[in-house]
Amino acid sequence: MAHPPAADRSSRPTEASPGIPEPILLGMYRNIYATRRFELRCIELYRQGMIRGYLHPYLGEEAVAAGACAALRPQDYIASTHRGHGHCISKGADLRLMMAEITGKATGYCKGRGGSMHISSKQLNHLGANGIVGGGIPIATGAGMGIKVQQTDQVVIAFFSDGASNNGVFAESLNLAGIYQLPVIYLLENNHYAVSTPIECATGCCDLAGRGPAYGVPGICVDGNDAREVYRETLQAVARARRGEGPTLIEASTYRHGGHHVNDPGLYMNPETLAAWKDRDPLVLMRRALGDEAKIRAIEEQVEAELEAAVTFAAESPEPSVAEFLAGIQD
Amino acid sequence: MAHPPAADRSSRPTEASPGIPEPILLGMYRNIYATRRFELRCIELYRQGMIRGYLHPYLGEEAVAAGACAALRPQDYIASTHRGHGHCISKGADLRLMMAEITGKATGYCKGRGGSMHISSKQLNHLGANGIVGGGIPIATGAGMGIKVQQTDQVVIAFFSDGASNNGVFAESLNLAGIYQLPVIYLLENNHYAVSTPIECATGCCDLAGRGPAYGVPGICVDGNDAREVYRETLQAVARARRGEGPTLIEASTYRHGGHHVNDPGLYMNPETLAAWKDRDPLVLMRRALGDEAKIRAIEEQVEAELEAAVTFAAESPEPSVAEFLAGIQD
Amino acid sequence: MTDIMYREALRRALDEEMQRDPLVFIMGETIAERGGSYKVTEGLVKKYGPRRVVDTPIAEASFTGMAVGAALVGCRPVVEILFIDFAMLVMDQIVNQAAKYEFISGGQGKVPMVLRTQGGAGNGLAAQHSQSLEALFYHIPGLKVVMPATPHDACGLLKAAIRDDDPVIFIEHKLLYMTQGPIPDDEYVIPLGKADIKKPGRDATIITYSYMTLKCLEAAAALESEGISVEVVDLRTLTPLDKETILASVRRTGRAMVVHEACKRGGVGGDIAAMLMEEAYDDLDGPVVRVAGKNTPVPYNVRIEQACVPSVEDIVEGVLRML
Amino acid sequence: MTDIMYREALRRALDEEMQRDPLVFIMGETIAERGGSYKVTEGLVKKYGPRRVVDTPIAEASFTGMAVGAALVGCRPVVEILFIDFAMLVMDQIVNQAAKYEFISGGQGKVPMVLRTQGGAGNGLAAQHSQSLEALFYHIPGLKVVMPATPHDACGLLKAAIRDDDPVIFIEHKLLYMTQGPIPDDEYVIPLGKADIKKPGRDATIITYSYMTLKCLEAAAALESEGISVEVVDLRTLTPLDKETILASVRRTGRAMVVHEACKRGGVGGDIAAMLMEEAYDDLDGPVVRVAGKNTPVPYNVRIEQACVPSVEDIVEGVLRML
Ligand SMILES: Cc1ncc(C[n+]2csc(CCOP(=O)(O)OP(=O)(O)O)c2C)c(N)n1
Ligand SMILES: Cc1ncc(C[n+]2csc(CCOP(=O)(O)OP(=O)(O)O)c2C)c(N)n1
Ligand SMILES: [Mg+2]
Ligand SMILES: [Mg+2]
Repeated sequence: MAHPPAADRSSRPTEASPGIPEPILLGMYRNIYATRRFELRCIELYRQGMIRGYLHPYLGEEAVAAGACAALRPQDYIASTHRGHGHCISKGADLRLMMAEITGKATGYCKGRGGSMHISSKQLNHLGANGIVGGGIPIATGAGMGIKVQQTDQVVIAFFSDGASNNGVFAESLNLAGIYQLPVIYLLENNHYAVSTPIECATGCCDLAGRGPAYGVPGICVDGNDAREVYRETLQAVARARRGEGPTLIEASTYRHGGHHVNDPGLYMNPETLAAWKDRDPLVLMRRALGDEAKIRAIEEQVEAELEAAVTFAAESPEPSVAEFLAGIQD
Repeated sequence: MAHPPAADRSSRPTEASPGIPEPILLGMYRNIYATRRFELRCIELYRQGMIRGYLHPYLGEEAVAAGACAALRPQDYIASTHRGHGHCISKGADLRLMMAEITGKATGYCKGRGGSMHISSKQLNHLGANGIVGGGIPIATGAGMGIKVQQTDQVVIAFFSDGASNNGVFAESLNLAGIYQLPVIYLLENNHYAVSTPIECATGCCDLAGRGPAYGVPGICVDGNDAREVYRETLQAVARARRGEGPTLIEASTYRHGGHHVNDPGLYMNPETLAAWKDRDPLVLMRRALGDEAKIRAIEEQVEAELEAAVTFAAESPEPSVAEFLAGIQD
Repeated sequence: MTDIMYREALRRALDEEMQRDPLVFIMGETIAERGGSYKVTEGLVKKYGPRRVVDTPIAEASFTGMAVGAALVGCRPVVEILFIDFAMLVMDQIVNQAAKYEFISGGQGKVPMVLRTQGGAGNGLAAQHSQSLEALFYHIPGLKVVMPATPHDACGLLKAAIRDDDPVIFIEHKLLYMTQGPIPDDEYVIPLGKADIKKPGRDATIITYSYMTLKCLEAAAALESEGISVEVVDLRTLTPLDKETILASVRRTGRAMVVHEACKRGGVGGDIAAMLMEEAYDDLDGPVVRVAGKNTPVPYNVRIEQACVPSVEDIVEGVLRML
Repeated sequence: MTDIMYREALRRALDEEMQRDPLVFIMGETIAERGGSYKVTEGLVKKYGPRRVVDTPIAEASFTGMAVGAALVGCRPVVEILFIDFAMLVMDQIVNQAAKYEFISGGQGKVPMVLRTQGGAGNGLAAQHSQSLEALFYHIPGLKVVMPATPHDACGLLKAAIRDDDPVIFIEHKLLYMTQGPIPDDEYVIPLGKADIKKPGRDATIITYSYMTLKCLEAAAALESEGISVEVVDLRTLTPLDKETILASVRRTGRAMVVHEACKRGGVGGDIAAMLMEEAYDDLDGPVVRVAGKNTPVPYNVRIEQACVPSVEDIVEGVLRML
């Protein structure tokens, strides 16, 4: 299957960033870089046995979360997926608490009970990753409803990927958000695969953004490897949502830089297509756009330090107490 | 809410029937008339206590089932709904066995265990009415898959209404049928209401046929009160399906002539809109199209006789035996 | 005290809680203008407006999931699933999301939602509108399950369910909506997890809940006139289960029977019987008896429908078998 | 006899049945080229083509419903739901459609489908990928539930399940796929509804199934070395339940324990314990003991994960408590 990268289809200028303030650009770069490094480190830790269960790296897709979350305020909500580290980082997570969670420690966001697939943070208004594909979509929709009932101007982003868009809850939720004009942005990270199934084999119509209008919700496509483009479009959708003008479906086209999870070599992926996407690596694109080497280096050094601190914190943290755990169970 | 009848929107000639052989026209009229009379009789029997549970009359919608089933061969399948008498009759049901089932008698199609909401007939390849809104849609899709596995040229019609089209299984099933190019016709009977909820309140986009293309399935609209139009479009969809060219979504616009079920006066329906739809009564349209009074009368007399025989048969039939029923239960 | 109908008691609970707490809102199919199929929510949309009394399309999975999300951001949604049979469409949202969120999040988040639904046979509605499926929720850690039998309990428990911070499955019975009973004029709340001895007795304990409570009381009255004194314990809440009240009663009477309408196989009765054996074996004068629904889907025809669920005679017979 | 892995045994069953009967086909997520997440279906698409080995999108409810429809028109579909947790998405199709069709239709139609799925804790997959939910299916009339513990049983029972005319929920365990065991070289089928005494014994009966069978056998071996002789009855099929074998064993030993990984509350163990009390009260020398999973979602961290499910020590201790 050929999944040409977005650049080949996009007519937008991608190398300039008119109108985006530098702190935002730098913040997005920070999150892209932090996610990239975090994921690579997690893969190492997985190989060392410090991380168990499923680990689904967000490598290659970092710009989507970074761009989208840059359009949010801290009090806005997100709902995430099994491939959720990028969302969590871009929503402002403390890497120490994240790493502790992913390594199952008592000091983690969820006391080591959730792990990678269930990380959430009340403090960050991060409603949680989800082990059920599509599971976060109705929850995000409901968060939108809760906002409407409480009459605040918060918004919600539901992150999910192409595979989830073939599940019934996606259609139902779009439809519901359309009826109630909920402040929800449906951010479809089209990475062109659900495990090994290419999107062309999972639907007869690959225009996933087009499903929005079918349910009364505007649908747009963006280059998911360009954080600036994701940011701009999300910002508009967020503005509409805050004004009470309802939901938006944003399809961000992107690509995994590897297999579905840490143990999947992804041999079914066409190497040339993958190479073409890697040529448009979101990290490199963003670095190029920033230009300022010194600022870039400062960010990277800061991230490296944070990351090492996180790994150390996780390694030194205690496991959850079995006795305490058992004591908490009601018979 | 205003739901103008189809005639006001349709540009097709509706008073002539070029190309439809007379036996088919007469057959459609027979089924429309039989359904109309059957439903009215059921309402009487319900008031007399002979029918229990839920009874959802198909009054006003008769042309959809009559037109669609006229495009089928006996070995083709249908899956029906809680409002399913018309589908059952138009698929060729024996009114005696139907009436016996609906009155809960041992001689009914389902031995009195199913009733109106669950009537089915193996002999007619009628897969069943369904008490779960949308429940029949995946089942019909699977029947299409079974046909493909068995490599016959049968087709399936899934009947359902606008309410069901907002349920996730509709989107999922369309998508699945599109991928596998299954011989399934999705016949969306848009009667503009789900119980008392007008379709405008149940979705932000009332172009229900448009949901087909969003999942790679062609979608078309027809005047659901004109059996000839339903027949023609279904025939084309059936032909495509038999040729292996996959599914079609047909939205047939129609209207209930009363409330949701026998005990619902339907006061929420706009009387003028209802009157306009009644002006385009499918029975009257078809009668007019036929013209031949003698043939019409012959059909009607035949139906009346059948119906009376059915009521007598049902009344005289025994109830299921409690002992036999209990004996059949495994502990 | 005023006599009101079960459905009015539910409405009163919703009304009082919506009045008290602006974060309470309700969602479901045709619950607004139409007031719901069983008329529980009648009038509420007029009082609280369409922002808090929300009609939904037929998208059970997602609107139930919405309740989870709304609860997570601070609301107290009450969602209506018209028949418990349709709750099979929302199991993912209940079992995998609502029930697990607090645990998964390490206690960061709570899901204070109520899923109101309705089950049981008796109206000729056939196999997909007559099930008793509480056992499916009873088995899932993280859920509370409430099944009131009287208007009094319905009102007091629904208020407690709405105020509870955990997801509560609140199961009504279709034959109860029109039943009448006295309830206090002043506001009251009945704590979850407390069984109620609906009739004290000496010779045997019947443990039951929901509509079957009424049949058990009838059976107990019939037995009383024969000199047999049966205690009827109405669980009201299945989880948390009021073991204390059950065990105390059984220790007193020495004989126990569990009665429910749900199919016997895998029903809640087996769990309670096993618990009694584990915790009160020496106090039991004989095996715990289960009187429950037959292991069959419910048919449409009324005669065979009735044969599926325990009758007063079945209960009387069960008690006699025990003694 | 050849030693093969559980997952190979399953593959052999699928292969033989697809070979034998062109109406058998399989559906699921990434089961074709990828061979499924647990590699059960590897190689089958090459042999039988994409018409009979069908990759699906992530639309569990509808592709399971499709199996119902395909079964109704004469096929014998085998559908794979990767984790039993995800089966919560298909409950409507299983509970309301598949389980009820034959009954509702008055016996006109049968639904000869198999839903293959997989449960259990033990791989650090956390709360939404580690559940044991068989009790939810056990309670529903019209379903058969099969949970094999060995490669031998897996192959023979899957073949029987495919040939069975009723919907069968076939539940594998994630820790079993790589276990080895001998199976006959010649074709064989194991009838549904027959328990297997995996180890005979005198002093007590352990009733168990699926992965817990292995732990019970370990416990029995440990007890044997202390002179305590325990009989291990592997149910293999939960419905139909082989009461005969269970009762015969318990009547012999006088002591019974039920062991399962699923949460204790509302688990299958309660039903079996209650049944034993009802049917073998006088043969029991003490209460039936349940050793089962804790009433909690399964956490991610491996230490507390292990604390949720019965260990060999828990089983040994349970037996000692009984004697
Ligand atoms: C309901 C459900 N079905 C199946 C799975 C198994 N599964 C985990 S991830 C995945 C692929 C998801 O694809 P997509 O939605 O595109 O997300 P991506 O992995 O591309 O981020 C599948 C099938 C699941 N977790 N939940
Ligand atoms: C899953 C489910 N939800 C709700 C219901 C209750 N119910 C029965 S009929 C109906 C309305 C269905 O509307 P529509 O699909 O438009 O069919 P129509 O009645 O118009 O033929 C509803 C909500 C049900 N039977 N099943
Ligand atoms: Mg994807
Ligand atoms: Mg309708």
